[in-house]
Amino acid sequence: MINEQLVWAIFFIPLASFCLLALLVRPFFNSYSYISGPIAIVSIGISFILSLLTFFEVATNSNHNLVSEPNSWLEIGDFHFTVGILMDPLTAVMLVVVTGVSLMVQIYSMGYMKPSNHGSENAEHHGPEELGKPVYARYFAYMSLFTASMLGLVMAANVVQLFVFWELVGLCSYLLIGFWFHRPAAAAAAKKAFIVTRIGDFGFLIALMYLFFKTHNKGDNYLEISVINANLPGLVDAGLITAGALTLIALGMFVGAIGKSGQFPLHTWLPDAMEGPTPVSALIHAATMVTAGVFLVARFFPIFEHSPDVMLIVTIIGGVTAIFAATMGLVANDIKRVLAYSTVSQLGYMMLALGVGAYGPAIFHLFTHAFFKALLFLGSGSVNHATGTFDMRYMGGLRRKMPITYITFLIGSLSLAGIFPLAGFWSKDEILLNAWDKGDVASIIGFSLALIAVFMTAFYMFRALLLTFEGDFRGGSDKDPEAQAHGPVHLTESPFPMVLPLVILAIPAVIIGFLVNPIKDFGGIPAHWFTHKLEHSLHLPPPPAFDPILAIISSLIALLGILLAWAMYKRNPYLSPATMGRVAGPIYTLFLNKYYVDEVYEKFITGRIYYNGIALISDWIDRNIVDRTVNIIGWLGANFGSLIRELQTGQTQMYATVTSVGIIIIAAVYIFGM
Amino acid sequence: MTLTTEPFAIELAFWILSVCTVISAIAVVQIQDLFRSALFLIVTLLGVAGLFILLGAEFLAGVQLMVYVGAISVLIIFAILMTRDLEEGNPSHSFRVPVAIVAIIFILFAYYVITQDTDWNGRLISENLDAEQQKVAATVFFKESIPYLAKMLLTDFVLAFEMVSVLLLAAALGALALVRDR
Amino acid sequence: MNYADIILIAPEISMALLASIIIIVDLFSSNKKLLAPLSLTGLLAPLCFCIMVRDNPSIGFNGTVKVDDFSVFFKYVIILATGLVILSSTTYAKRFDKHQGEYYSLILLSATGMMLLTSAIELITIYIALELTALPTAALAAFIREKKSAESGVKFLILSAVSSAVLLYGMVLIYGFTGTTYLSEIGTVIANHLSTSGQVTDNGILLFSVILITAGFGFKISAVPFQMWAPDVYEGAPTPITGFLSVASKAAGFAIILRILYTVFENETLSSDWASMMAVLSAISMSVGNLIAIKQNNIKRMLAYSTIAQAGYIMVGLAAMAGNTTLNTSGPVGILVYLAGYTFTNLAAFAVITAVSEDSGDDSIDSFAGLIKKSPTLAVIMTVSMISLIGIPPTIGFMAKIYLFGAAVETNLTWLAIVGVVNSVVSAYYYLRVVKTMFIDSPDEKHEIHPNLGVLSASVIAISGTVFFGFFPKPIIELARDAINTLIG
Amino acid sequence: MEIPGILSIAIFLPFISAVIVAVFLTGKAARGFAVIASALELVVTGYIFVAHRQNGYDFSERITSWFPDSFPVQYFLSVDGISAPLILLTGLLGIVAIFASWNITERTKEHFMWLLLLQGAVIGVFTSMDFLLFFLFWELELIPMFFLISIWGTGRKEYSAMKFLIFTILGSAFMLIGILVIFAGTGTFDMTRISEALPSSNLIMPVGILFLFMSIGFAVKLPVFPLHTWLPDAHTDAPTAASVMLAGVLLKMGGYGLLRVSAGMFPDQLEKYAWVLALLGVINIIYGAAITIRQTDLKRLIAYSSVSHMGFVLLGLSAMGGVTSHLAMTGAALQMFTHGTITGLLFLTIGFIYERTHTRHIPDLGGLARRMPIFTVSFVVAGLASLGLPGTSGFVSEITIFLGAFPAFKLATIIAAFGVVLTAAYILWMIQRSMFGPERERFAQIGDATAVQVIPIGLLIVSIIGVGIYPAFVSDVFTEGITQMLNMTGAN
Amino acid sequence: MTLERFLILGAILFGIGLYGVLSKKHAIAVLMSLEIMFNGVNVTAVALSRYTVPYTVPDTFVDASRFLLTGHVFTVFIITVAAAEVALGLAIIIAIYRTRQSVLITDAKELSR
Repeated sequence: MINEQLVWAIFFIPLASFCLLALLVRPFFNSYSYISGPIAIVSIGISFILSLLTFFEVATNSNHNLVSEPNSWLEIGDFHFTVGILMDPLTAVMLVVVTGVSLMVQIYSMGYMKPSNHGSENAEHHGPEELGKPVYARYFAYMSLFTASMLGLVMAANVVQLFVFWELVGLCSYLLIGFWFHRPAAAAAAKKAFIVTRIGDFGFLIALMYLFFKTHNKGDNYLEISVINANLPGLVDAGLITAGALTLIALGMFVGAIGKSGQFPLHTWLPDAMEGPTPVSALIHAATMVTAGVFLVARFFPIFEHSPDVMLIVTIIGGVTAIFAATMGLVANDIKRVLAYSTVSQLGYMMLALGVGAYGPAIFHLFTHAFFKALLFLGSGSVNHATGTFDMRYMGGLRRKMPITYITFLIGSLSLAGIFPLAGFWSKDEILLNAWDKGDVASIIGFSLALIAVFMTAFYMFRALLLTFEGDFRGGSDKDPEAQAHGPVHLTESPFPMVLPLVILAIPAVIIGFLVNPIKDFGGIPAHWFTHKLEHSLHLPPPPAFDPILAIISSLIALLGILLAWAMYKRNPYLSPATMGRVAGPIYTLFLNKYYVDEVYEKFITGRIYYNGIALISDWIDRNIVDRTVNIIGWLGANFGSLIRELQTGQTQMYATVTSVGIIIIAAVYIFGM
Repeated sequence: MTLTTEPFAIELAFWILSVCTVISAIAVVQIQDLFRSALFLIVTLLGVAGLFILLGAEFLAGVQLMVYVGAISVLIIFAILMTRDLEEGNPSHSFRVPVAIVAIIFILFAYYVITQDTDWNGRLISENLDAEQQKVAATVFFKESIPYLAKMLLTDFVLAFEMVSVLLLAAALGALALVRDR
Repeated sequence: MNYADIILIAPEISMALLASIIIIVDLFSSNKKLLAPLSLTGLLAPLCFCIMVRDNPSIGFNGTVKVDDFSVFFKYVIILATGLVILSSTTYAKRFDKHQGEYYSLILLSATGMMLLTSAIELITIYIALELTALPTAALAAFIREKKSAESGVKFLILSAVSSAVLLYGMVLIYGFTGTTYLSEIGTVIANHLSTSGQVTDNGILLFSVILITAGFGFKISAVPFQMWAPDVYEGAPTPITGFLSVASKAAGFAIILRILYTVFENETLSSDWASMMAVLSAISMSVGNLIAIKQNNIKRMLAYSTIAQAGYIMVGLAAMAGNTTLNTSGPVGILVYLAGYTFTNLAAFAVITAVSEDSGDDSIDSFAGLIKKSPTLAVIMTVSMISLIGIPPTIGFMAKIYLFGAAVETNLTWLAIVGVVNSVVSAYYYLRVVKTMFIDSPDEKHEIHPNLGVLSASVIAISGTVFFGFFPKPIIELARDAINTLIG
Repeated sequence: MEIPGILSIAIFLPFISAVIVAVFLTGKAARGFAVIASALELVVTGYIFVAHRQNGYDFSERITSWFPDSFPVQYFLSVDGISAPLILLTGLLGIVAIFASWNITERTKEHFMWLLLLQGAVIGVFTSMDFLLFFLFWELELIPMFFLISIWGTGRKEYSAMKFLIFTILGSAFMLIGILVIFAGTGTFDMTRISEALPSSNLIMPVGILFLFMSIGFAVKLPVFPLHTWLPDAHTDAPTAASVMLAGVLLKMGGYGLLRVSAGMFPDQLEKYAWVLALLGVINIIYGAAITIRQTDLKRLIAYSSVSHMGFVLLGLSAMGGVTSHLAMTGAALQMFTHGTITGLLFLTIGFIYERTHTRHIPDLGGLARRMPIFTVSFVVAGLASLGLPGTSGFVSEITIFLGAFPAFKLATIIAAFGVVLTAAYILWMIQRSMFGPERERFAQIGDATAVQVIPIGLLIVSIIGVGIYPAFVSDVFTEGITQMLNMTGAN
Repeated sequence: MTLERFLILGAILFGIGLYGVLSKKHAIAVLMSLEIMFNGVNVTAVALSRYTVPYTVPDTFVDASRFLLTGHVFTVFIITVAAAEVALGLAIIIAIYRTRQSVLITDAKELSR
């Protein structure tokens, strides 16, 4: 029932929405910009429905993969770059995640971004009054473009096509982070996001070049993803390319993934990206785009599988990132930043999972995470809507004012913390199980780091929850010294378009863990149906059986974290945060300053080494050596004549003398010279 | 008279004339009084006329006397007298020494080329003509030089001859135009 | 001397007669306005005679002149130059008041000498023609009789006399060595001599005289190191005369040099020596001329230095004559094309300079400031002329340079071609300075310049030639090729 | 239908229009006429491109009797896959430049005259198949550009104009020698025959030197480090239209020359010295990008970015002879086309912004996005295209160059690919500093693009995005041309 | 030896004249020196005419005999031209004298560099 055209439509409908909004509504019908939201929502809604249909088609199809005929995009000589659709379970899952979360976020945005939401201003926007409407159309145009690009990314059948959309989602991220371009911080964050991810893309690009270099003469079109996955490992086995080459390709791709998914050491852009509108953070920087890195590794999993070295690196990076980000989340005061660190940390989990070979669990976590993290972000937006600030130090006591927000946020937090039986519990547990089960040194290290991260996650999430919703209200944007750019305080529950997505998203945050991938056959759903489906064609070793002990241990650790948070942030804490800060001392400072990584990057590498180093020297060389040489040559040319000109004294006899001497010299040369 | 042997008297005359010519030429360029150096120029020109006679060119000697000594020198002296009120004498440049060196080098150069670097034997009448031919040549030089010269001027070089008159016209025109009234 | 001989030099005769007629008219008529038109119309006579004699080329006057395509080519150039100079003198000459007749007839007489020079194939005739070329120009240089002009005249006269003494000395020596003054016979003797002795070593006098003759003609074409006179004389002389000197007398000089080269030095050994000397002098000439020109503020002086450089370019063609075993023709063809083009280009420039200096009263480059506003026509003409002098298309200057440098490359003188093109770049700097001044600098006072008909038509004709032959150089090239072919025989 | 003489029309239409503008028209009439003429020219060039693309017409025109047989210069025009897109580019940027000059008030008609002359000359360069004719147009283009910079420029305009001119003439001087040497060796100026004739001809200089001579002229134009310093000055001080033409078209003459002559006629030499090309390419890319970030003048910044971007052309050419040379060289050619439109748009936008703000000093700008949404969009689109974002034409050329050049020079390509990161850095930094941030008081009154200014911006954006989405439109033609060339040289 | 000594004499005269031309400040002195140079050339010409054989020896010497006097012809023309030159030179000197009140050629240096 689902055919190629309809799959294409999943991609093209949001794109059409973008074109409509960007080329027609924004420039010509800006006064009717309120139609932008519905246009975007309807288009994405259609996509969502089609995606669901596709998902079920793929889920029920024994063939698993629907590969379309590639369409030629660019042919140069013998080289063909094609575009097509690669439809396998991974794609299908991603389609659902992307369209689903996107749909929710768009609905949410209808309320969140609405110019006439309350008074003449929306929550985050304090610009000149006439600017409300343009923002609306522009916003939904970008969002549509993003959705389209993301869909294009997950559907790509060709690695170049994938790279194209890979970059395009980066563009949308750039545009949306910098959505409030009049705020220097937003503009800077947008730029940072783009450049840092570009460093990752540089790795991806090299992988691409290397891949092409190694395979362009090997018959098949090795730019097709299906061909790569099916044949490339075989080439290594056949000795046609070296294992090192494969490793390099995988490594390059992983560098791309590091950049996109905010893994250490390229994670710095993601917290800063919170300068974008909150729905954007929910969609792009939590649920979808940042998972593209994970998706990429998953997409080329056969390659990674054949490169144990890279798998090791993936494991380590994943584990390190998981805990590294979590530590920073412990001390952040901005609620969105807490969530952002949490996102980085959870992405680390997914990488870890991939690193230990747990392909299915990684995607499973991606799947569950998308929903509850989007929920959390939207919740933080809702909070912001009321308080006008994101700084948790100026919040508090919102539980009664905003019950729905509170409950959904609580669900999300519990899910994220991995509390039984919410979605997060199941997916995280799978990862820990796999890491433990793999049992080599790296996996155990990763496992340990992840386990510690579980504790931290629970702690910071409940820290955030308690600071935001419990206790007394601490003034919101009225008190926040940095809140000039934020909205006014009006402590009521958010409007319907914002609450609805919260409620809807809370449902999957609870149920999809068990329902989608139950540990036992459950009401017609086979055990581990989800992961099995995903891993079907990969011939992975059978997954380890559910280990209740491990589950209990991890749950206990999570509860411990919650307990500690409660102890520190309840109304009359047993442990005052300030005391803890003093006790932790330098570590606290280190966490608060994000390990000084930003400083190293911005001040040292960018500033000292590049801007005031290489660039300065190059500029100096250009001005003072290259250009000056030219000028000196010019000056010499212009002034050398003056020397000869000295002979031109105006004395007739001088001239005759010169001539005579000239004659004598010539004569001497010719008569004595021969 | 033959073309091969030189009587001693002629030899002597050559030396006297050439020494006189050279010395007076040097005087022309060295004497501090312009008027006197003009007179020495006349001596030089006369010396050259004498040399012409030695070389069997009586007609040229005559021309030399009439054109140079008679006309040019007088013209020069007139010019000197016209501009005499300046009392500038006949000074030399400050860089006369290097110039002298240049001139001496030139002379030495010419000397080297003429005597050392060139084989004249293949070109000399005395070496290359038989007696009969030398007799013809002697006739041309010493007996019939003026008719021969006239013939040449009016046949072979008639164009140059005519052109010289145009040249003189041009010179006269130019000179007249330049000394015109203000 | 017979009728055929007279016909042979009918162009020269008519030119000389024209000069006489001008004097006579000048003597009996008080209307000086007639003189220029009369001279111009009169020029048609030599022109017609040129066309006439072109059809039956021959040697005349007992072997002293040879009229062939080669000399006719130069005669065209000289008549053209003379006409343009006269045309652009129409206003200028008014300052000579009663003596305009002398002015025009001296130009014509000098042109007579030049035309004769292109035909002369005998040393004495050459010498007389050369003097006939030089003496009137000396008088013309001094013609304004104010300080600069008189100084320029005396410098020209003395230096040209010295150079002709040197030339004469060389001629006399070569006459003595070969026993003849006829170029073709000199060539034969030298060839015989060299074929028997096999080398030049014991014929020092031959080399010496060649060098002296080179020096004499080098003066004429203002090649380094015989160029010193040019800037001073060019600056001081009346502007049209400067143009005349830089174009016509240079063309005549090159004509006779080519003639001598082809008739005398057909021998391989000597001509390759000659060529290498020319190559070196050429390189030095262009470099010196261009480098000094950069610093000049007087436009005539600047063009004087540029003339030295241009002589250097043309000498590339001389150097390129003998690189191969047989005398190469594309070098000389290039020279002819270049000279023709240079005539158009440079005279256009001088016509404009005449008009501008007439207006501003001095010759500084600054007086060209804002010319585009004062007189767009003149500015455009000057610009095209400068572009042609640099050698940028679509001008004849470009085509001619291509031809010359191409000849150099063909004869393995690539280094010289490189020196040449680099020099062209250097020259762009100062030529464009003029252009820049005209187009960008603002004038001190803003009034329009209306050049009179004579100057205007001179410049327009000259520039039309520059551009037309820039697009379609074929006629000139073919004419030049015919000329060189007859020269080779 | 193959229209005869269309190439001559393409060349002489601007010339004749220029003459008409110069002689008969003034002020707004001149402007209007120039617009019509350049629109016609766009139609003509568009026709040439499309007809070549669809039907493979080469529109050869040949007059052999122009020069004497001994010096066989011909009037020989033709179009192939390498030149057809560049001709289209010239037509496109020609009309853009006219629109860019819309508000010129000083010496209006002269301005349009020079622009039209320039356009005609450049088209002449791209269509000439006779070496001397090629050189003729090559030099001819200098004069209009010299005047455009030195009359309507800003800052040290005279210095810059002179510098531009002297550099270019110096380069082309060597090229001239090269042409003459080739002629001396092969006896022909016919570019289509030289590549066959060269190997068997008796050259008077080592072919390596000849190759160097030919390439220097193009290297100056491209420009290649260290011959690039004319470019920042010329760009900075040129008026908008001149900058557009300079960056958009004139630099491409260098690339075109490298492709057509250095690669097409001296394949062996190019392969031999490919490492030099790769090295210089990398230096251009990295060094240019590094300098860029220090610039505070918008135009100077873009000028250096051109240096950087033209490095990719070199890199693409350096892959000649390798198995992926088709790809790399097509990439290089594409890069020329795309850079033409992209940098054209950047300069155009900067020019328009300058017209309103009277400054190009980046620290003085900022917060313009609110006031000028259209300019911001065009600036951002151009900037993103410049940093090689997919969906824009910049990406296509860069990725093809990378993929093509990597097998030949791995390290160089990797370093060059890192240049993409640097490009992103300076472009985004520039956009951020000049357009974004809080609105400034002193820009409160300035307005956005006028309808007339939207036309050129729109044209260029359409071409940038259009080629980005459907690159085959241009690349097919380039591919055909390059394949033909490579087959002819026997390199593949 | 006889030819050579005339030639050397001519060269010496030429050299002395050259020295005079190059070193004398007075314009008229320069003209006089020029005449010495021309005289040097004349001596050379006549001597060469007297001592060397004309071209076409030995086949048709009788025909060629009239060319024995070519040097003389040369000299005649040189003398004539020199006269014209001097006349013009003096005219220019007079002109320059009128403008500058000086006949020193070294004073005429307004045109320089």
